[in-house]
Amino acid sequence: MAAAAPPMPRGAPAGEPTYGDVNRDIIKTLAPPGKRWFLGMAIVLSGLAFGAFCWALQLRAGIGVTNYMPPIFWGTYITTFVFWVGIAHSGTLISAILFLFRSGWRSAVYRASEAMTVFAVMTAGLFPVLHLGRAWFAYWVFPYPNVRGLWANFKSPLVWDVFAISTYLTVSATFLFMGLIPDIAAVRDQATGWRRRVYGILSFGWRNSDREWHHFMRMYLFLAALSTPLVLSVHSVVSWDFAMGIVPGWHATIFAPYFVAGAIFSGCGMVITILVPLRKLFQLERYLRVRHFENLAKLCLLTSMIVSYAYITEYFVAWYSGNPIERASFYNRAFGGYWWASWIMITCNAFVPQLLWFKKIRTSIPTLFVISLFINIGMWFERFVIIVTSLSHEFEPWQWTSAYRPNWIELGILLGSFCWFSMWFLLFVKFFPSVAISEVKEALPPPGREHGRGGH
Amino acid sequence: MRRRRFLQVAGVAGAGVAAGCGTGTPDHLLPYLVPSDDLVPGIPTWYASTCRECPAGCGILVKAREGRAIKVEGNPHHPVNRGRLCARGQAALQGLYDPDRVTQPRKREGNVWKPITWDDAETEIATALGAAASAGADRVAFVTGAESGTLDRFYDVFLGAFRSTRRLRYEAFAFEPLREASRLTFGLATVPRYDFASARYVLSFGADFLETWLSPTEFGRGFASTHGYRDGRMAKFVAVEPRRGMTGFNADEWVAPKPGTEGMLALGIASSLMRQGKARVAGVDADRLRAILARFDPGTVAEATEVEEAVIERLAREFGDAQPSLAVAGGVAHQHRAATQTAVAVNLLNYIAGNVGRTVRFLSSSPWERVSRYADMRSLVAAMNEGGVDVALVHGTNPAFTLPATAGFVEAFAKVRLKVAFASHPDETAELADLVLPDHTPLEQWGDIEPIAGVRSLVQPVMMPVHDTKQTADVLLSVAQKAGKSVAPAGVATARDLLAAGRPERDFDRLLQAGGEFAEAAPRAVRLTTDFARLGWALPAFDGPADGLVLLAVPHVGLYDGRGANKGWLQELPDPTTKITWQTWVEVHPETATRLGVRSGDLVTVSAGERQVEAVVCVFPGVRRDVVAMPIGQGHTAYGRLARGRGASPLALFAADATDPSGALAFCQTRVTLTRTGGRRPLATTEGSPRQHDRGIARAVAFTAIAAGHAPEEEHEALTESERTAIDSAEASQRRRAELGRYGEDNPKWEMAIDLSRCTGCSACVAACYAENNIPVVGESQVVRSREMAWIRIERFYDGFAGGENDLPTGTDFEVRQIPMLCQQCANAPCEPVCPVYAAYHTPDGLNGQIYNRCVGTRYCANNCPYKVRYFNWWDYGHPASDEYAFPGTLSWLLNPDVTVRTKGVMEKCTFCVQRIRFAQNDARVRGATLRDGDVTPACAQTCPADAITFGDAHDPNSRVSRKKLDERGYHVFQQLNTKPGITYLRRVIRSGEA
Amino acid sequence: MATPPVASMRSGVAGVFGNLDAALLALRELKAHGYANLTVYSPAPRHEFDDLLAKKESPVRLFTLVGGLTGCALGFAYAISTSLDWELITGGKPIVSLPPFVIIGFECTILFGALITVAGMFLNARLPKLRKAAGYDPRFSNDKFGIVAFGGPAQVAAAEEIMRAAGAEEVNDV
Amino acid sequence: MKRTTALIAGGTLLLGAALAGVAIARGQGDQQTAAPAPRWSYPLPPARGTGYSSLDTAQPGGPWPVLPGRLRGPEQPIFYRHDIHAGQYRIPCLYCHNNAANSWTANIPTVSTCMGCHLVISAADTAGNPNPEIAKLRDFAARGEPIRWVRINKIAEHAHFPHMRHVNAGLACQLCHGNVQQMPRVFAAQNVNQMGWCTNCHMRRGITRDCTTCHF
Repeated sequence: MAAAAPPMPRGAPAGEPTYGDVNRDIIKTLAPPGKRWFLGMAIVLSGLAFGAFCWALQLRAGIGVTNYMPPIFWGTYITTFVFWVGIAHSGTLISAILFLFRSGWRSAVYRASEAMTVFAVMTAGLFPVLHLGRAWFAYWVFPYPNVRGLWANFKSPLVWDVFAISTYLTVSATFLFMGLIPDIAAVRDQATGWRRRVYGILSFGWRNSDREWHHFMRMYLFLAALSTPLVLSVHSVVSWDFAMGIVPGWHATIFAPYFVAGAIFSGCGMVITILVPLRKLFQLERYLRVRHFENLAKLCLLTSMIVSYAYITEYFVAWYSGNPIERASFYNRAFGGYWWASWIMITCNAFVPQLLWFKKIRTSIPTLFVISLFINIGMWFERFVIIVTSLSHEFEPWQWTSAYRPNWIELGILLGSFCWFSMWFLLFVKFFPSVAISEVKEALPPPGREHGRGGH
Repeated sequence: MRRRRFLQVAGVAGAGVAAGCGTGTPDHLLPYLVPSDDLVPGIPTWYASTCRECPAGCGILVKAREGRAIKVEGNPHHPVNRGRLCARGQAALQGLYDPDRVTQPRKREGNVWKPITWDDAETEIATALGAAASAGADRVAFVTGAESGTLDRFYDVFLGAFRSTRRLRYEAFAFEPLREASRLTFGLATVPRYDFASARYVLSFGADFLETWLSPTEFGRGFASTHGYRDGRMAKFVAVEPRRGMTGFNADEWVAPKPGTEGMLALGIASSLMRQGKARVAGVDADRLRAILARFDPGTVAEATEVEEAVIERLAREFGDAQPSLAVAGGVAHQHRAATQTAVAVNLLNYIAGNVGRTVRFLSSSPWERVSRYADMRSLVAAMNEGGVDVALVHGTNPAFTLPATAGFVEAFAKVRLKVAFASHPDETAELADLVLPDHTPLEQWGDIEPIAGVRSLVQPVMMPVHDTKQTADVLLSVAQKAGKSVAPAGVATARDLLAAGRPERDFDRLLQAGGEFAEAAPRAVRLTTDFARLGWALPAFDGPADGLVLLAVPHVGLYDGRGANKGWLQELPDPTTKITWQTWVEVHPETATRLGVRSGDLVTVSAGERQVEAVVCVFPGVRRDVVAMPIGQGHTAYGRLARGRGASPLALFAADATDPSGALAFCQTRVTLTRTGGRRPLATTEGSPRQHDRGIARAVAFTAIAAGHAPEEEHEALTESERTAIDSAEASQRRRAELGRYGEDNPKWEMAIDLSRCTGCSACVAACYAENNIPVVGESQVVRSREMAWIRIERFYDGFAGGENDLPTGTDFEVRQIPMLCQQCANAPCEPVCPVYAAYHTPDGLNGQIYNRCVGTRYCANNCPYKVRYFNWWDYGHPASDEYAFPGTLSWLLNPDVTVRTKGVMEKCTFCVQRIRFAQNDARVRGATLRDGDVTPACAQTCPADAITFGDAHDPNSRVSRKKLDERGYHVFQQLNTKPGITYLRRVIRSGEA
Repeated sequence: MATPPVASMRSGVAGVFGNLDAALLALRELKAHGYANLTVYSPAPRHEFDDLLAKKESPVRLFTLVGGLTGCALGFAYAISTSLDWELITGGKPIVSLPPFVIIGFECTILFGALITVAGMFLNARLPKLRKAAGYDPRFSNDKFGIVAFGGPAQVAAAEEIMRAAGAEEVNDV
Repeated sequence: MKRTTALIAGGTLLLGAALAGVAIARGQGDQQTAAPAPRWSYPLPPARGTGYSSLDTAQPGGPWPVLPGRLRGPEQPIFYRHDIHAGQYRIPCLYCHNNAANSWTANIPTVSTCMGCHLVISAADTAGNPNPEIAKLRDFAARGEPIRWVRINKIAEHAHFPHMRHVNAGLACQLCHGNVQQMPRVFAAQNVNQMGWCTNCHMRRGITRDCTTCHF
């Protein structure tokens, strides 16, 4: 570990850090955790235990322990599934798409975002299993050779989902880990004892040699290039879980881009939500600068506008289609039994982000943090609205209801999912550099040129 | 046919274990001791018997597998029901396997029940009877339900042996006004045979003839055959009643007179009929009638009844023109203090229209003649109060529940020295008894009844008794022997011996096989008498404040007089009118509800003076503004886990001395006030929106239009040329794909046609489906969450009135559209492709297969089903260890071993009774035969009293279903979704306005 | 960093540079002097080194291509063959419905493409490296650049000269 | 450069193969309904090994087949030897399990069926005492008590198996139940709940594999 470094002054960051500063400051975040970390971990683990308890009850008695009521066969779990998949997306956007676009500002925030992606997909992946009536047979959706001679139905959007989510998890985890290799090597070189050995293994013996960098950069570029269509496809596939249904309110061609924009929107919101405390606790103000937050805020504003446009389009198309069932569904969405959910969604996703037009707000970290929380809530409700209100008001009027509300079991599992996610994140920030060391260095003027031109 | 000692083949009966994996515990196989001729494991045996769930006496066939009865169906040769059965009949099995049955004889000692041996019990009764007989005459009372036939006569003989004639055949719904009216008009205190099938016009003055009135299955069949549209013909049905119940829902027109004035309206119609010159009476009768009816000119009647003059005139005209027509009255709900007058008025109306002898026929006798009157019960109560009864035997009836509390039965009964209940179930009366001698349920009994004069319908046990029970007649025979009395010919030791007495065994066996002797007696001619002239024609009085709401106590379609309350299928059967399950509600007109400030789901206290009960408000457009209605049947204090403490009984509001001229208890006697308690209880209703929002689900067509040859108009605007071309070419390009859902022509394609003009909404199909397909009963709390599992449901929409999309009708001019909704077995099923594991797929014979054991429970199929006919196992209903086990105790014995019991977390739905299809196919293949049309009938179609459901192979152009599909009234629900459903609905035809 | 044991025959020298320009100068000089067996260590990827070393295009991209194509083919083949193995019609759709299979094909393309790309990088970059690299200094992952030159004794000596001249902070034997 | 070419060629080849596979597969899909599936006789399960008697020397009336070293299957209330009844004496399966030919379930013979023969046959020893197992049977019959046989083959309750169709199609009972005629004590020769085993046979014989044939 690095020797004790002079503490960073709080408040406004000093000028551009040097290579050495980067190493020192970032590796410092891996220092043995303090009380606060353990307290956080304790909270997170107890929340997770509660979620696990709820799931155990559900496994034992059946999905009946939830408050699901036909025709609302999907509710909190699928809402939360889509929410977490959506969260995952901005991570890949920032790490892969902005990489391809050579947006230099991404380097400071991408590691945390990419980690968020992986953990969000890990969280999301739990929900399709959680919501199954017979979760213990979840493996049947994988087309594996079996004694029955049965395979999976590749025409089912849920099988597409299986492929999309598992590919996404594999590729984004790979992408995260590949990006980590040089940094792990840097940590290894600062570490001693067993840590050095462990990081040595994890770094695969990375030496920063020209050959390694040469192939690494190619690989990284292609991974980014593959991740970009992947990230677009994953949320499209998730949207097709709904759009392939005939449920009015689901069956819309706009769904893929609408969901992707929403996903990035929610993801950016979540990145802000995570980075603000991270920056504060690890004193990374020199690396996570206001500029970065402002860019994220701009991205939020952009995607918020896309999402709002999608809302308007949905209603417009419902009206313009002349399809009375579609119209009724959307009328019900805004003014029916779930009007409150719809208006929470619209307020949080369309109205509140409009504040980001003001530079003052964009550059105020506390305000951004609050707005990001609104975005998170709004995007959860967006999925709730799409799933629950559409199902509550389908073709058959005899089967309409608006009595469904999540109950404590569902909310317990929702809470558990946040804790599960946080647990992984807390572990990550203590074991791996949550800001990309080599990439930040790459963006900085190299030693000897500090007073020359800037990086990019 | 003697049931040999059987032993269960283990495992076959173990259908209780759900779709899952093998069990770890070793199973044992117990073979029979002796091979049985009529018992092949795996092959069902059918026993003919008679349904005893109500006094109608329908013939049944009971399917037994490995010695256990698993399904009840109508006996196709039986003259009452012709193979059909109502929901109550279907649920007879749940009485048999009721887990709360009395399992062994027991004796009250203080406040606890002690088991007692049969021998001791019989000795005790014999001693008490002997003592009573020596103490004097008529000191023994024997109360049974409606009985007829051999055992009925035996009971009288038995009672006679102990010097008593206190024999009551007590029924809560005894239709006394009908009997009294027949006596007053025709001199015969009987109930005539009503022939709905030949009536061309039906006027019902509050007779719920499709629900509980006399013989609903028989009438439902007859009504559907005449009111169902066929080849340009159909009868018209007008319901004249202050509350439009399920029967009224089938009416082409609802006329809602002020409560109590139905009789007056009938007289007004009769009067108009006379004046219009359409009367078919002549001579003295005509003059006399004219004199009586003169007072009832349309103007006067209109004022009293609040029915417009023009309507009265029109009804009279239509009623007179349609020949023959039929008017009926005497429904229990409308049995007010002048009920006899209503029945007399209707008799006169029938007489004037010339229906007597045609649609109203008097046979030599009717089982109803022998049913005791309310007055008899009251005198028994008085006698018991005075200590004039030493021994009371109660069998097959529950007066402690069905009599109003004010009748004082409970208190009087307590004064009887020895009270013996021959009861299968621990009902309220049995709870009061000293000795409870568990009786066989009707499915374990011997007996014969005479539902129609000349028809001897046999009752025979269909399986070994479930518990240590004994048939009442057997007990009585043995008691008589112990008391040293001779009550039966020598050699007769059992009820069976009584029945078979004097017949060669082979002859009797043949009779049992057929279910009885069905030689209906010829009708006899009747003449009008003058007895009715004494009636004062005063309108009935109602107790309570003048501004109160008249309370109608309505017999429940499922629970009848309360006897169905411990049967899960009947509790969970949505009431056909309100669609409420499990609860006691009070129906309030929408405008009255607004006035009172109550909403559906509000708890209210319904009070009639001091007496009050609590109920949930159900805002319902089928009652007049000045009327509220409550169902009879709940409010048990005993009777079993499902019945006890559930809801309330409107009978608790009644004064026992409010009677009509026939002496019958007035079920419609009081005005009540509703007061909000402030609490709410979500209605356990299966109704979502009561309006169909122009979605063309339950469609109808006007009779005038279709009879004039106009095809039913399409629901959408005509297509333009270019739209047509686009659709055609799209369809052409899709044809090959579309065929995929149909497979080849060499496979059958199972389809169904449902004629909505026949469907009455009686919900017998729902109960039949529960019985056939092992559908779990989920309970009130789950129904509140819409988690009921009924694979077939009857949707009920209000339509045909001016008002907003979400409004309830407030006038009387609305149509009720009812439609059975079940899996449509779509050829392009939206549910199938979304299943990740192929649990939902299309079978080669056109079914929408659902493989329970493959289902992982994603529930996407249910989301994607536009008809919403997929049901999810939210809990482990099929596992005995589960808290939600739906088949506790002996109830699991009624599980159909041919149908998998579903485990938690899997989706299920209507399969068109695929087990029946596969059984028929296998059977045909083994016999080397081919399936013929009609060889396979799903449970719903089999039981439908209205014969509204036709099932068969649509690839066979000559099958009934293929021909029905081509009917001009045919349509598919949500046709625009291109799901290509396998169910074709035939529009209901409504004959409103001038006919 | 401990100095390496003195050897009579040293196979190479490692220059440690605290300044990018110095390292670049040294590298340029070494290249100009015909040194081929050079290894450059850099804490962050610097394209300036690549320009000087004039490397061939990395073959990793071929791995991506082959992986992607394989994945695509496997995805389609899997979906089609399993559908045909037990023909079950759902929703009146053809047994082999290509549009939905495109998604399977696509996801497999990405999955195989990505994994084989990573494998390609590992192969080409000779990772994982289990042994210590000659001349590597932990500072190379911090803020120092390193150039290691191998050769005969004369070459090595000359290289050391060049490095020192260019401004190497240290030159260590390997 | 050579490597590059090879890689590209390989990739193209794979893709081409996949596309060709698609084409062939689609063609097959169309023909599948027309072409009759070949009849294929399934091999009978093994008849040698643990738990089987050898019947080579056992003749009716002769000495009983020699018991194998180790018996398989659960112990039954009566040591009823199928290898003697069905093997040595060649009593047809359907003689006792007659319902297999006309019902979905095959029956276990009633006690009276057993007694039909064993009223007379007692396999008495030299002292004239009946064989102890037969004595047990006679005791059961005398007491009027059914014999609690331990079930060997049990198909899961979500599958419905029509015995009569299979028997009437002429399939040997041994196909599923194993060579019972060589089993002194019956054991499950096949896991009858292995769905692939059912469907393979159906597929090879060209019988429907529709799910609702068995699952409903």
